[in-house]
Amino acid sequence: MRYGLLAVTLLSVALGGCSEGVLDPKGPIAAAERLIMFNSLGIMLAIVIPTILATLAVGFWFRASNSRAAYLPDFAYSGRLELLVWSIPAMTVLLVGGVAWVGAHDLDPRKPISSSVTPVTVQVVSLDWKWLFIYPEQGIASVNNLVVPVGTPISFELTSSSVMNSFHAPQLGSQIYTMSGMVTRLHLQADHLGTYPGQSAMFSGDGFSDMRFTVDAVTDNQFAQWVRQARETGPALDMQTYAALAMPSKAVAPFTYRTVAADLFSRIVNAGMGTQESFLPICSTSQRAER
Amino acid sequence: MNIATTIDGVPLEALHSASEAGPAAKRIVVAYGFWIFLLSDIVMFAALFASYAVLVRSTAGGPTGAQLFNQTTVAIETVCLLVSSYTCGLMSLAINSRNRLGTYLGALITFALGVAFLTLELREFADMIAHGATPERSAFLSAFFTLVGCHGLHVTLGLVWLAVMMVQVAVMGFATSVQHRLLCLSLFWHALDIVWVGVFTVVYLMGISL
Amino acid sequence: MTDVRYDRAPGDVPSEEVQAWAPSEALVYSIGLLVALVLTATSFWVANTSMLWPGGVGLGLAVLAIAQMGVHLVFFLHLTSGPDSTNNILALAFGLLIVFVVVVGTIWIVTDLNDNMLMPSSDAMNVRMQP
Amino acid sequence: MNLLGKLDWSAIPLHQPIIMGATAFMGLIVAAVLGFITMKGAWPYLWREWLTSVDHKRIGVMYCILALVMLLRGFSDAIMMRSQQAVAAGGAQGYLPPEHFDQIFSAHGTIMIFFMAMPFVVGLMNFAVPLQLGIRDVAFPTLNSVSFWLTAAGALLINVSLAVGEFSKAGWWGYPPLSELQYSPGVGVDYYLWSLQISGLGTLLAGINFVTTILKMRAPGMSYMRMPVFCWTSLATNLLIVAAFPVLTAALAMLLLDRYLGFHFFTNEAGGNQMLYANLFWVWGHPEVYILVLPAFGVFSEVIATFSGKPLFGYRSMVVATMAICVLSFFVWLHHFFTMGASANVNGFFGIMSMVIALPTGVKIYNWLFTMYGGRVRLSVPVLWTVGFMVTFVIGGMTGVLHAVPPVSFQLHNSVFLIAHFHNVIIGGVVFGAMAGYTYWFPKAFGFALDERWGKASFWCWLVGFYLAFMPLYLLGLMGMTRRMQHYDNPAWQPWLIVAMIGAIVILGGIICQIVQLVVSIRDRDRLRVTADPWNGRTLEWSTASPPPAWNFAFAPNVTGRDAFWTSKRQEQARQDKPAPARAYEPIEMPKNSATGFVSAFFAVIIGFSMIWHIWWLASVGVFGAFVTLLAFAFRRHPEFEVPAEQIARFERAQQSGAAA
Ligand code: HEA
Ligand code: HEA
Ligand code: CUA
Ligand SMILES: [Cu+2]
Repeated sequence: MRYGLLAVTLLSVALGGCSEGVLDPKGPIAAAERLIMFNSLGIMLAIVIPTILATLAVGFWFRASNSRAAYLPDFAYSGRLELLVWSIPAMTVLLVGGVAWVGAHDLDPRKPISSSVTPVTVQVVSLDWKWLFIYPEQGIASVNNLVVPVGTPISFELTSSSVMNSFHAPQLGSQIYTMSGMVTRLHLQADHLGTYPGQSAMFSGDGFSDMRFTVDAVTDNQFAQWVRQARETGPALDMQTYAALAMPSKAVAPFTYRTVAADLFSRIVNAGMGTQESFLPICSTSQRAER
Repeated sequence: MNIATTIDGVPLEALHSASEAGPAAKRIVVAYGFWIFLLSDIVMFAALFASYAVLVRSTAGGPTGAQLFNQTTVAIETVCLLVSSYTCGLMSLAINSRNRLGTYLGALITFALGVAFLTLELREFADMIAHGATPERSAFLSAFFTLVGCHGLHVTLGLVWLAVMMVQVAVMGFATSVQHRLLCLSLFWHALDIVWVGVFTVVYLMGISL
Repeated sequence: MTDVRYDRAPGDVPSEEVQAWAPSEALVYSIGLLVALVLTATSFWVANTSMLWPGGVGLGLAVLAIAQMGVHLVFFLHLTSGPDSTNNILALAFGLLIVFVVVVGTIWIVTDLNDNMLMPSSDAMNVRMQP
Repeated sequence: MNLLGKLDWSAIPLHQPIIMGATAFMGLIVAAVLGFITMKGAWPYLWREWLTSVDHKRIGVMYCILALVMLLRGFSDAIMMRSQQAVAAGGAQGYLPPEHFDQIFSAHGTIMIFFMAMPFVVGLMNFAVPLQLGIRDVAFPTLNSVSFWLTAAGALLINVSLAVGEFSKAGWWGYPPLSELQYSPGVGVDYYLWSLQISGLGTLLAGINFVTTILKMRAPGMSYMRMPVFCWTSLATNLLIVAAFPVLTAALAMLLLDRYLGFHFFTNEAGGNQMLYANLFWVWGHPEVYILVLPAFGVFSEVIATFSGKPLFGYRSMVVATMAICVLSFFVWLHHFFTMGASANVNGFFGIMSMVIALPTGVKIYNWLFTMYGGRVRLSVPVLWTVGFMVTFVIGGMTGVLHAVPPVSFQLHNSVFLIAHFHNVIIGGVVFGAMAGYTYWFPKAFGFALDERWGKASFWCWLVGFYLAFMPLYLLGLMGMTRRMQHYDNPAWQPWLIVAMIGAIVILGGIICQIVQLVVSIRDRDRLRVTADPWNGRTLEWSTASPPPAWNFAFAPNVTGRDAFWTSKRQEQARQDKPAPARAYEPIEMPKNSATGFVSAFFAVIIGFSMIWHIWWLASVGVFGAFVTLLAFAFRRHPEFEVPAEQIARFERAQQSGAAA
């Protein structure tokens, strides 16, 4: 346990200066996940640390050169120990397993966050290699910059224009894959004002490392203002501009679209399903072919 | 029931338990090894079946199984394969009694039935492709051609193997190694039949009735 | 190598002496063929008749197929539950377990995923998932 | 019609200095080795005694050599990744452009798993299992040689991709649609697919061979409950190979069909389903990690019992645990894609099943612990690897269980925390196990031991290097760093990545120590010469000469108890009489050498290479050649030869007088 404390101290020192990542949650989902992680870790450390210490101690004490150690050449079976050896890990597994089961249900990405505030819907499209965020209720869209009102549940619908990606803003919580022709669901919420990094967590090709976005958690007023501003500036997102956007490009600086074609998201999804009505000759092929 | 108390007239207690008797005879080792191979092959088919089951509805607006499959062909194919399994069994009996003529005869009929099966299957494929139902048309058709085609490929390999074995019988007679291989071949042939039961049930019959 | 009798190769025809009481091998094969043909015919009938409750047809076909596979194993592959075949049966059981896990697991997982990937608002996804 | 398919001069990356440098370096080494062999006139010897050998011991040694060479290749990839990430912070791009970096991590993962870890454990099994079972060879010796050469063929192909064309840039999983023709039009993914298909076939055949050997070929008296634990874990591993590899074969074949014939299994169009590939890949992928680690568990079991001078504690529960892991490993695969969007019930089920594996694994740890308890533990090199493993693996296993909690995986999936987890279990488990087995059985294979001091130095470098290289990754993962990053923004990560690079360099020190150890030991082999039983062993391999004769045992050993050799040593002591009365030696039938394996692998390389480059005619030549090779094998008249009794008697006499002297 002393070592456990030491480890925890070291860990906190190491992370003290750092203000990002999984250990610094800014929303209820990420906070719950961190708690679950610490709890599971604690449960397991309670058995793992003694195991490590015992291994070292037994190995050291019974070294051949130690004449004080007992020699029990026939000690090869003990029913009592066997039982102990099977049941202690079993208890641990039972405990952590329970956490896993309850956690999987409580934090199911599909499950809406219960709140009195009406949620904001954001449709996410992963493109080669940038993120498109469509705000259907506001009728605007934004690239590589997700702006959300603080304290409001965000309901995500996610898809991909080409290959698989994973939408992940560690300080808000769960990631989820984006896949062409399919819609995944995710519910997150930011509780603190601030700007948080986001990324793709599923390798998607040459521009992957630049496939970052920022999450701006702002007040309701600021959000409304941002929406107003967006409505006034930037290009319109229709089929043509979307086709241009879908062409592969790296490290795109954030910008916004003033309007969005009403059914754009579902048409992107349908295009990915390869049905006849597919509307876009999106050919990222030629751009990807390098030789 | 007898078998549980004596083996070849020797009471069980007098024998070593199999697990302590030392290395098994070559025939057993060979056949057992092949048995393990067959099981692994069946696991591969399991993956193909699972993929088919998952993709069966992904027709992408293209033709469905119910529109494509012809039950009469499938029924004839099934009978061909079943009877060939039977003649293959009779062939192994002929081999056990060192009966060359019987062996050749059994092999010939088995071969002919196998060819008949393949011809029918290829005609079915050609027909579908002619109607635009190619494997490139939809995920469903990809899975269909792969699953059924993989079985057909196995049948083809079985036929080649059978032909080679007949040459071996002609050249080397019923040498032990030849016998072992023939035993494996008949195992292979029967296993193909078992896979086919899965194919006609899952692909064709469930395809038209569900 | 020691000669071991207490063990049998899969698919092997048991030696003549032990099986003196048993039906001749050709007869075994013939019975197998007959039963298999009957089962096949039943399967085709089940798939085509309108006399059966449609909901049960799939299940019926599956049971018939499993029965037929069993017939093949017993009559053509000469699998028995005798002590001389323990290893063969164990290997088969392991294989079947894996087949079961792969097929059922895959169908379970991918269907569940498919169901979760539909468009929340429109029915567009149905185009893809259900013909 | 182009006779050479897609192949032309542009396939050779002349404009990329790093690749060309690496290629030239490898070419030089190969040329030097080949030149050395030619100079020594060793080709006939090599061909007779090694390349066409069907002796399981020789094949085992060749597997290990292949593994060690591939370790070097995999390691150079690792060093490149570590140094790239150490510098590419903020706006910096480092020295590896993305298209190069992407090939490196894909190649590193593929090579390490398939061509380093797999050959290593298969090699150890090849060497030790027949000896431990007290038999002359595996069930199908020629097939064994085919297996090895097919693995080598796959390894060759994947290394050819360095010089001709490119390697896959889709990671070691090759997830579609990224790996589909549309998004990876080059030949890289084809290299990946064909080298895995070819070596996978070899692995599958090896699995069949070993299952049959272990179940049907044990020495008289060796009942299941008397088998050494290494044989048990090998049985479990090979059952997993036989059951899991066909699924990988099927999945890769579907991807091949997509790429070559325009099928739509996993494409974005026409109803393809990319989730199906992920599913099938991990149906194989999770059992694969136990395929790797179970033989290592077996090695540790042998080592810890031998060097503690005690029987293994809890043999029965060890066996039960092994088989439990074997079966359970097929019920957990979804834990690799908790974040794909399955329902909570599905995620919860697979999460719990994953944790259940911690139970039998834990039992193993405690049994090793109690084996040391009350023992006289000689702290020599194999034991150091074992204790190092026990400490390290428990940490890696714990972070694995952490990943198995779905909400935790939602955050840590694909982070470098995951990278740390699996290097923690693979290096701490598989590589340490391979090293322990290598040191443990080396004297048996070559008749002289490895130098202890260099071995200890190597161990400490590896241990310290490992912690330095991968503990920072745990932290970085928590700080939100995801995997496969060619460069990154956050400057706070850089110090830790530099530490990680230093760790990799310390590991390099360990590798160098190991190479020095090998050289020093060969130089001092007369000093290090050992008898048949240098460690006071417990299992049958220590009852025959070091190195063992081609026929392993002059007489089939008669096994009367667990720890067969130990039991018989004790009985002899008790009897206190002269060596057992001399028995008349009998001639022994042995399989003849065969070029089948080498030649069929040659054709496999031709098939693979020409398929990759779409040279259809050459592929048909390859298929035809392989078929003819098989025919030639089938029509062999006298596949066996007899070792005369006098030769055996002479060997045994020389052995005894050598031991007496
Ligand atoms: C040899 C290889 C090996 C081994 C042995 C393991 C062992 C385990 N692994 Fe690991 N794993 C990998 C190799 C391995 N893994 C690889 C290569 C990947 C990633 C591939 C990729 O994405 O590229 C991976 C990824 C991976 C994931 C996916 C993470 C993600 O993608 O998000 C998960 C999730 O559950 C996981 C879990 C486990 C578990 C529960 C074990 C368990 O078996 C561990 C059991 C052991 C112990 C727990 C320690 C000893 C036990 C005790 C002392 C008893 C008491 C303790 C407890 C009860 C907690 N592994
Ligand atoms: C068996 C598996 C294995 C092993 C041993 C290793 C070993 C190492 N790995 Fe590897 N790694 C993987 C499997 C493995 N890795 C996989 C599957 C991936 C994922 C790929 C993907 O993303 O698709 C990965 C990814 C991966 C990454 C990418 C991380 C990212 O995506 O951001 C990095 C980064 O540095 C890394 C580093 C290392 C290092 C420093 C080692 C070092 O520990 C290297 C150690 C050196 C050796 C193992 C060789 C030493 C020994 C000898 C040469 C023997 C000497 C000779 C005699 C005895 C005669 N690994
Ligand atoms: Cu996933 Cu439709
Ligand atoms: Cu896993």
